[in-house]
Amino acid sequence: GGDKKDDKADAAESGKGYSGAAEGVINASDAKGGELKLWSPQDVDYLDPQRAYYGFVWDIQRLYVRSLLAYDAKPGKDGTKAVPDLAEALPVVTNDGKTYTLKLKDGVKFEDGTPITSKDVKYGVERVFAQDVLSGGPTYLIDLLDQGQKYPGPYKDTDPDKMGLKSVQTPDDKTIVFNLASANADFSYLLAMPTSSPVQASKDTGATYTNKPLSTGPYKVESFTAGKGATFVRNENWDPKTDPIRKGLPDKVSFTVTTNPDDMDQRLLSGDIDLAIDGTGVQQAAKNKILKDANLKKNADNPFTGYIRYFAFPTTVAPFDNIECRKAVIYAADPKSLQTARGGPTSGDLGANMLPPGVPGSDKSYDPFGLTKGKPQEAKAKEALKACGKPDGFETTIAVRNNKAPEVKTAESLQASLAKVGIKATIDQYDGKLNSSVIGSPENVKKKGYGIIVMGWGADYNSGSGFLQPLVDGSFILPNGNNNYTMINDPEINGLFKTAATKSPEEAAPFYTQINQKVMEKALYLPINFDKALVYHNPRLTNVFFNESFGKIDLATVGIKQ
Amino acid sequence: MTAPLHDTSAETPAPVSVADVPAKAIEGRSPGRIAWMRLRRDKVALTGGVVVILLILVAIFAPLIVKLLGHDPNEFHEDLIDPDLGTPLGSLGGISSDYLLGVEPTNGRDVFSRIVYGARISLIVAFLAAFVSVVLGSFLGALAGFIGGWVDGVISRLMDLLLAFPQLLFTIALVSVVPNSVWGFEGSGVRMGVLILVIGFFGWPYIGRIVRGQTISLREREYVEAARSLGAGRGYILVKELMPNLVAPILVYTTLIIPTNILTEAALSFLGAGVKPPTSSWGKMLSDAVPIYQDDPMYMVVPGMTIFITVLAFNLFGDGLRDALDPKGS
Amino acid sequence: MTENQNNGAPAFVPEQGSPRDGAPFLSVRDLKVHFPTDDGLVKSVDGLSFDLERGKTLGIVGESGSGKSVTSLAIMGLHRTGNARSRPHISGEVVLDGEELVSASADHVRRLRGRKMAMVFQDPLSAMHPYYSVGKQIIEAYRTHHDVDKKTARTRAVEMLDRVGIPEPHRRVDAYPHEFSGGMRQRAMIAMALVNNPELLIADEPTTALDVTVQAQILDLIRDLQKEFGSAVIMITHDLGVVAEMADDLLVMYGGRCVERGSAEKVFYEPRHPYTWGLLGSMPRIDRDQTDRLIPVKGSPPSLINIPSGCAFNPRCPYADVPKGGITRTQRPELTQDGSRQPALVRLPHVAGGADPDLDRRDCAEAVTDMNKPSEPETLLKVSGLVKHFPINKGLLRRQTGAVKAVDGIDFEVRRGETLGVVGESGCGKSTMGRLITRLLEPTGGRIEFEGQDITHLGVSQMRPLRRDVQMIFQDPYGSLNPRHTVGAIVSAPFNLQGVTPEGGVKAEVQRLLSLVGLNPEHYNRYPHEFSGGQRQRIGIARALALKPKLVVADEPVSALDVSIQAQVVNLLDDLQQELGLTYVIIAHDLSVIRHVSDRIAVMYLGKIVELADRKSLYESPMHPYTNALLSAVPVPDPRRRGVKSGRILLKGDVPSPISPPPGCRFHTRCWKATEICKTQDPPLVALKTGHEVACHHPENAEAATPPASSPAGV
Amino acid sequence: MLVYLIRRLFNVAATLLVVSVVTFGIFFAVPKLTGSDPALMYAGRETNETALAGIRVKMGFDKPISEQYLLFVKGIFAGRDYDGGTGVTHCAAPCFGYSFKTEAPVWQTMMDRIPVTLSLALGAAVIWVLAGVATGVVSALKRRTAIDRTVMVGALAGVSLPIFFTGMVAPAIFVYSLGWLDVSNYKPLTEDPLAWLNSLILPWVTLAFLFAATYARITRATMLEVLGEDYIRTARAKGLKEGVVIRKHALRSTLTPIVTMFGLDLGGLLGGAVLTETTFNFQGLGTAAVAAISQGDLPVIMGVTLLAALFVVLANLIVDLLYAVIDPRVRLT
Ligand SMILES: Nc1ncnc2c1ncn2[C@@H]1O[C@H](COP(=O)(O)OP(=O)(O)OP(=O)(O)O)[C@@H](O)[C@H]1O
Ligand SMILES: Nc1ncnc2c1ncn2[C@@H]1O[C@H](COP(=O)(O)OP(=O)(O)OP(=O)(O)O)[C@@H](O)[C@H]1O
Ligand SMILES: [Mg+2]
Ligand SMILES: [Mg+2]
Repeated sequence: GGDKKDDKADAAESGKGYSGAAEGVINASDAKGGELKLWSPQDVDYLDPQRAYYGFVWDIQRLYVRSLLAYDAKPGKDGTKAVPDLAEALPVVTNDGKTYTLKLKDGVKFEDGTPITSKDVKYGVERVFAQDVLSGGPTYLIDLLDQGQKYPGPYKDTDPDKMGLKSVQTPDDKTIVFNLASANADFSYLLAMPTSSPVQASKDTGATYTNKPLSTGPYKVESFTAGKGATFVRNENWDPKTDPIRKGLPDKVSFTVTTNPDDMDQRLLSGDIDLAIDGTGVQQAAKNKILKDANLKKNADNPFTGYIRYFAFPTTVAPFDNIECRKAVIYAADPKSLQTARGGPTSGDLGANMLPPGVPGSDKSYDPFGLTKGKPQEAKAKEALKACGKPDGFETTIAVRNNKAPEVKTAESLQASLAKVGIKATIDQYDGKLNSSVIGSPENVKKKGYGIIVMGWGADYNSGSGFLQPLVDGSFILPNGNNNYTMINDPEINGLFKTAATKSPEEAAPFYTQINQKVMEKALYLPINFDKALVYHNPRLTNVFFNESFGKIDLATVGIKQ
Repeated sequence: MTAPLHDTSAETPAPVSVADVPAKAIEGRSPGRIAWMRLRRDKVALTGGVVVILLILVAIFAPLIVKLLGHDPNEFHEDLIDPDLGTPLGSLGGISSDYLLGVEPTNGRDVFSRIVYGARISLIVAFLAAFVSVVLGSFLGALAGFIGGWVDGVISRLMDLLLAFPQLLFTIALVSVVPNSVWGFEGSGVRMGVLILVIGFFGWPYIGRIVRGQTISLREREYVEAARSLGAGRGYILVKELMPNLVAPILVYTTLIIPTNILTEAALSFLGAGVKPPTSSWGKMLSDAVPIYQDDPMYMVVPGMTIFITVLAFNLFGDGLRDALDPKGS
Repeated sequence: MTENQNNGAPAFVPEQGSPRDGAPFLSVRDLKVHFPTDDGLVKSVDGLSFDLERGKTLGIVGESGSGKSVTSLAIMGLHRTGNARSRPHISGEVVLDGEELVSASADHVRRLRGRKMAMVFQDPLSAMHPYYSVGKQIIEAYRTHHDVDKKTARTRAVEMLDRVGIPEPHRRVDAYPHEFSGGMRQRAMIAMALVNNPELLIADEPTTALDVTVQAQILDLIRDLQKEFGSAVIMITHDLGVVAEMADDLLVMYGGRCVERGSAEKVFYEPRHPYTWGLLGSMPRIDRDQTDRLIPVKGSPPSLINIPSGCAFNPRCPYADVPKGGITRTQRPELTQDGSRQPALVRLPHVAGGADPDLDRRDCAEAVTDMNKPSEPETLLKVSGLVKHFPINKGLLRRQTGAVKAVDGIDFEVRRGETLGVVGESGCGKSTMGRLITRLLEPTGGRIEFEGQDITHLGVSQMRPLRRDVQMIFQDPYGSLNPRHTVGAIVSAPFNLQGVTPEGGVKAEVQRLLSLVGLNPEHYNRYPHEFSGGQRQRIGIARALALKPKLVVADEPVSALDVSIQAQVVNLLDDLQQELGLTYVIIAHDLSVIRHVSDRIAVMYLGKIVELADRKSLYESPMHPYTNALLSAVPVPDPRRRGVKSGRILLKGDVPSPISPPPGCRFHTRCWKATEICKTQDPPLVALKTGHEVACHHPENAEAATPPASSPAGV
Repeated sequence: MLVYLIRRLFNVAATLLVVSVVTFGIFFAVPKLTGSDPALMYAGRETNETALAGIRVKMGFDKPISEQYLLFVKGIFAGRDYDGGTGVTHCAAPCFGYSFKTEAPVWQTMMDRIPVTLSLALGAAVIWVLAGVATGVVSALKRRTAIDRTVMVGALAGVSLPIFFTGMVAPAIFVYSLGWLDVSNYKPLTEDPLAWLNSLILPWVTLAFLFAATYARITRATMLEVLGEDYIRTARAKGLKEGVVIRKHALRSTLTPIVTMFGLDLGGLLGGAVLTETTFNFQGLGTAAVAAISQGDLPVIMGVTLLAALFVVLANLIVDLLYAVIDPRVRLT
């Protein structure tokens, strides 16, 4: 689910690719040295690899966390591919796609010099299961690997070696075998997540591990203070020869949490600091400065963040059980207005469907409702209303998080547009921190009569299932923390997901195109935006490019001009 | 008996002693009338008063005014906004003959109508919260001061306690705790109700203290004693003897608590605990202006100055009223 | 100056017959002090002239607002300090020891202030800074004019405190003003004024806030110090008794002008101005058993903004229409000097012929009535063993640790139709007693019977019917009327509260009452603030009489009023008693007033009655030493008796605290006759002769008394 | 005196007790009644039952509310242990628990933020007292002159301007238009005194402007009253220079109500200058509280509320003690 990565993303408004970092590498260089100064208005959630969920933390973790696989440090589509990192090669998939076997490289070590074994990887995976202690991170591994065992995590493990998770085997110190219950083409992506990184059992400090996680990458954590920042220095036990992805150019990387984003922007523009690593883009004041100044503009990028902004129409709430009423809302909306509400073109392209660019199977031009024309279609809306049996409109409630200003603004925009066709929408701002129990509870949605829900979504990993399944697969409906707000449970769509799971990413893509179309035809969503951010970087940075897997400048290679 | 020796009134211009002069005006000049006369001479306070009345009229006739001079406050006009920058097209925040105070950045709503409608929120919240504070404060303050003893003890402690609470924080917290719909009421109405109750509730100890102090000092006056010596009970003394004398301080305090409430409401809206969108509110406009004020200063200036002028007007009027009602004043 | 009537030369004829050579020490010529206010120009002082020699005392008398204080402040140059905007216009001359002060630089005058001329103010509590110790304030005064170190100055301060009779000056020098009693504060004020040996001392009502006994101490002190320092003294007061005792010369002010000036004796014995007669006539006198009416000055003092053209006194003057010397009402009479009298006695030309003996008392004749008191008096109110203790709560748990024994066991009775006067020093429990018998306070002990009914512990509702019969008149004419009620509402409140509808309706009855007390019934709808002090007091009286009460308790009914107004009110009370057969309990600290109004008098000391006797007996042969001391302390408005008065008894110290009154006889700590028995045994109140009870082990004038055969408990 | 102090301290404790019970009740009990779960707030984001159960046990949310309150109080005085499954975390006294959001000890958070609020409040206080009292005195002395009118109009304007507006206008003028100052975040004094000063000047002036206006008004009114007192006339009658009369006699009395007000204002501000901190983006107690409220970070809300209340009641107490020092007539009983 993208909700967590997206926590801060909304504060950003964004533009167009001005220079190449969104398309290619700029300032390619191998020069070493210097201090890379990263700032962020948002603190890291956890440095602990099993607990981190913020996108920018995953980016930072490229400095000190290695997992079996990792996204390649390449611009464009290549960056979305998982390639071997600690593993010698891509997994060997056998048993009808249900068994994944990997071998570790030689010479990979923890920062204390201990060689990394397959047990350490398994232990890392097991830590994910200890949600009672180590909450916060993604739990896909539990879903796939628990297989009814109810494994409680290593702290409550009865196995003397704490190696009680049955579905993962370590026949020797180099080999690790994952046994899935059913085929899953996305498993490689999960292996590329920091959750699958090794942790030395003897060095595990449980909940406090986040303060000093043991490094496996080019840098190690020198200091970390919650709310303030961290510094990373070179890890002498990292062998660049084992690492085809990371360059490890700066001598030192500092991460500073600021509370004043405008101050941060100013430092950024003046060259004091290198990068706002949260990746949500500059604030309005700096944005306008950049857009007005060609010199600044050339150091700025306006990449897709991988997010989509949308309204969802729960079909359990009347009259949204009627497709015509849903269509009426879609037609009545003013896409341009919605885009402006989010911050204008720099904040995203008008979105017409539910698969953002970059996700395999997406088609940006697919526009069944003519949304990219950017105009409200009142006549069609009225027609739809008539067809729905509510020619004079109806009343409904828009649910919106109170802590996301642009979402509130889009809700207001929609409200204003709907009013023109006679639909009276009330805006209900709920406590954004509680969304898993407010809009995440179908029962509550029904009770409150939320006919329209404003949300944003980004995938944790770059596949059509990673993106779409939680939103539209009926089997993903949960009593709490639900993301399938429309409550669609269509056997056909569910079936398509099942089939796609057994295919390779390339083969699966057309299935997702199809799912996307099915969903759009049902008029379940009103997409607002394919999200973009206006990101400025210090011109002294080298090897700058956006990794599409994170939607952020890839820290694995960034260096400083000497 | 003591009739004047000589009736000198014919020749003596305005002697101080009324007894010696046959009554020309039988009607006495009540303290209220005197205050009003004094107030009428205070041009500054009158100006404040006129502005206050204008504001109230604006709030009452908001729909009419907007119909005549503005646009629907919730209508978007993106065509007036620079899509990249989000700022209004045109200079000075898009001020034009059509949009008297410009338009909102991002969505182009008519600032003028939003200010006009915002006056409703500000004034309703401020007045009703003042009403709550004044009713609670006068009642409990008078009770504490008049009865004394343990009643006073309990009420005074309560006031101390409330004053020890970090009020703004508590108000924000309470406002955000209260759910959206209460007893069938929904939306902005509920939020306003909560704002009124909470602001009003935290405001009463201030007036409570004043009224209590006044009551204690009035209680010792000889005319209270006189009433008692005529057989008056507590109720009579409180209602007939004390209350009329408490009216002046209460009135003054009311006019002075209203601007405070306006500021509090604006501050709460500013901090995100005010009324809900799309209802317009001055404080909300200011907080919306924060990220963009370097590019669109007008959007900050308009609500800021509106709040300023409103609060100033109430303060001027309240100050003048206080001077006019001050028994020591000349 | 745009005063057309006054632009000529100073009307004052320079004195030719001044006994001394050269210029006088202080010479004030045509002094004018005008305050510009929003309502107009307030001419507080409007052409005042006088002289004063070293070693002499000038008394300035006049009603409230006549400009006495403003004059003294003008001499001191104190109008010129502070904010420029609120400064008055001052013109004329003030020549002090050859130096003209009005035109001198402000800083020069400041240097003289406190050194050459000093001032003592009326209220010593508010006149001293509450945050600085008494010593500090004296030291500051000294060091301002003397370049000495703090130690020397402190020694000087202690010396001065000693000189003015503060006990233990070494210790008390560090005390704060609020820790001093009123008398001590005034002494400290005097010490502060005299610390630089000023040649001119101005005392503005230095004793008005004090008890008679303390007043006597202070007056003595000023006199002694004047002798010692040889300073010139200006004594400002409205109390003719005080001037008679102190002043060599006298200046009578009215409406910002001098209306009469001369030696004290001349002014007292040969007053020329009707206002001076009025003042003298309004005064109840301690030395005379005055059964006839007081002769009040009609009306109230003038507004200083619109001073009537002509003589300012004109509207109140009984002679205004008597043509004399061709002067019309609108002409302002000038001061003239009567060459035959030394020093100058100035008078009004149109009464140059002297007081008309017929006019003098022309409105009294009808008022001189026989006091037809019932011969066989029946008891209306009986009080026995009445006690009121106010608890003092202290400590962590606020437990009662003591009590103010405000009233501590008193017995008396009030007979129908009589007036019982209650006197005593401040704090002796008079008011508490009054509020007890009207049941505004709950007695701690004892018994109160009204018309034979025990009312000691009746509740509010049980008392209500009785409230008709017992009424109260209050001291403060400002505080006792609710400013938000009309006069009509105030006077009709008794009817509403008691649910009584008088014949002819409430309004008619209220109007009848208003005219009864001498107010215009048309003023029914006016508010209290539109009335003068005397008129307000009448409203209070009307309210008290509304229900035709049997007993009226009046707590200091006239002490807040000017003498002339006081006389009006006293007369009114007299008349009403006559007319309505009222019974009064009148509480006052002024023995002269009490003598004038009472049939019997109770003297209180520290919560006890020490003497209770009929008027004649008490004033002529007081038995209790305290009564004696009180009576002797009252200044008599008769300059001739100043020298003769030998028997003055000066009481030492202050009244002890009612929280822990002295054991035995409470007066023994201040009594010159006290013996051992007084310290241990509390003397009971016994009738030593008929109608004369006293609580003393060593009563005076006892030889004249025929001790009752038995019953030492008395009646 | 001692008795007085004991009683007052008892009052302070009682007030804090009630404040804590009410706050605890509102923020812990009420959500429970309305069905939202503190564990959910703690977890904050998408979460699962295992994680929630873990949180409940660790934070003690499974216990009855009264017991939770007692644990909370115990934590403040004696410290508290949290059993997090992997071992016991001890939170030393004074323990206000751990932030739901940052998981940092609340006490630590507050201690981190106190210097910010302290710098802001104290600096502004110095300015506003000096400026407010001085202008008030001048205004009173120059009563009804042009100076007086100007000052009073300015003061009234100051009282009527919302600080979140001046807080925006001031940087707009001084930073962006005139360029006299840099906009900057709070810098600790210990790190760089100059940067500290630079970062604080605008907030100080903005905050001080608001209060100075009030103080000028009150000072003027009190001063005028005091100047009419008899003892001022006495001081002049002694021949004191006007300056001495004003300084030693008039000002001294004028300051008494000012001291009271000052104590209470400062006490209130020390609990967090919410609006100023928000406007200037200072991470003080005020912003901590606001953020905590919007994030449902209950332990931080509790902590800051109690701390703020403590400041207020202590300020009250100190003011009363000070009063007795200033005014010898006041007896503490
Ligand atoms: N600062 C002032 N501004 C305006 N009027 C003033 C001022 N000071 C005094 N007056 C007026 O001057 C008149 C004389 O006042 P003053 O104090 O001299 O009277 P007084 O004879 O001392 O009376 P009292 O016996 O009551 O002390 C009064 O009417 C008073 O109202
Ligand atoms: N309500 C009260 N509580 C405590 N003490 C009181 C109260 N009322 C009066 N006292 C005290 O009782 C004593 C007698 O007071 P009371 O007012 O009767 O004196 P008084 O003779 O009328 O004096 P004065 O002449 O000053 O009016 C005084 O010491 C006073 O302080
Ligand atoms: Mg006077
Ligand atoms: Mg009394």
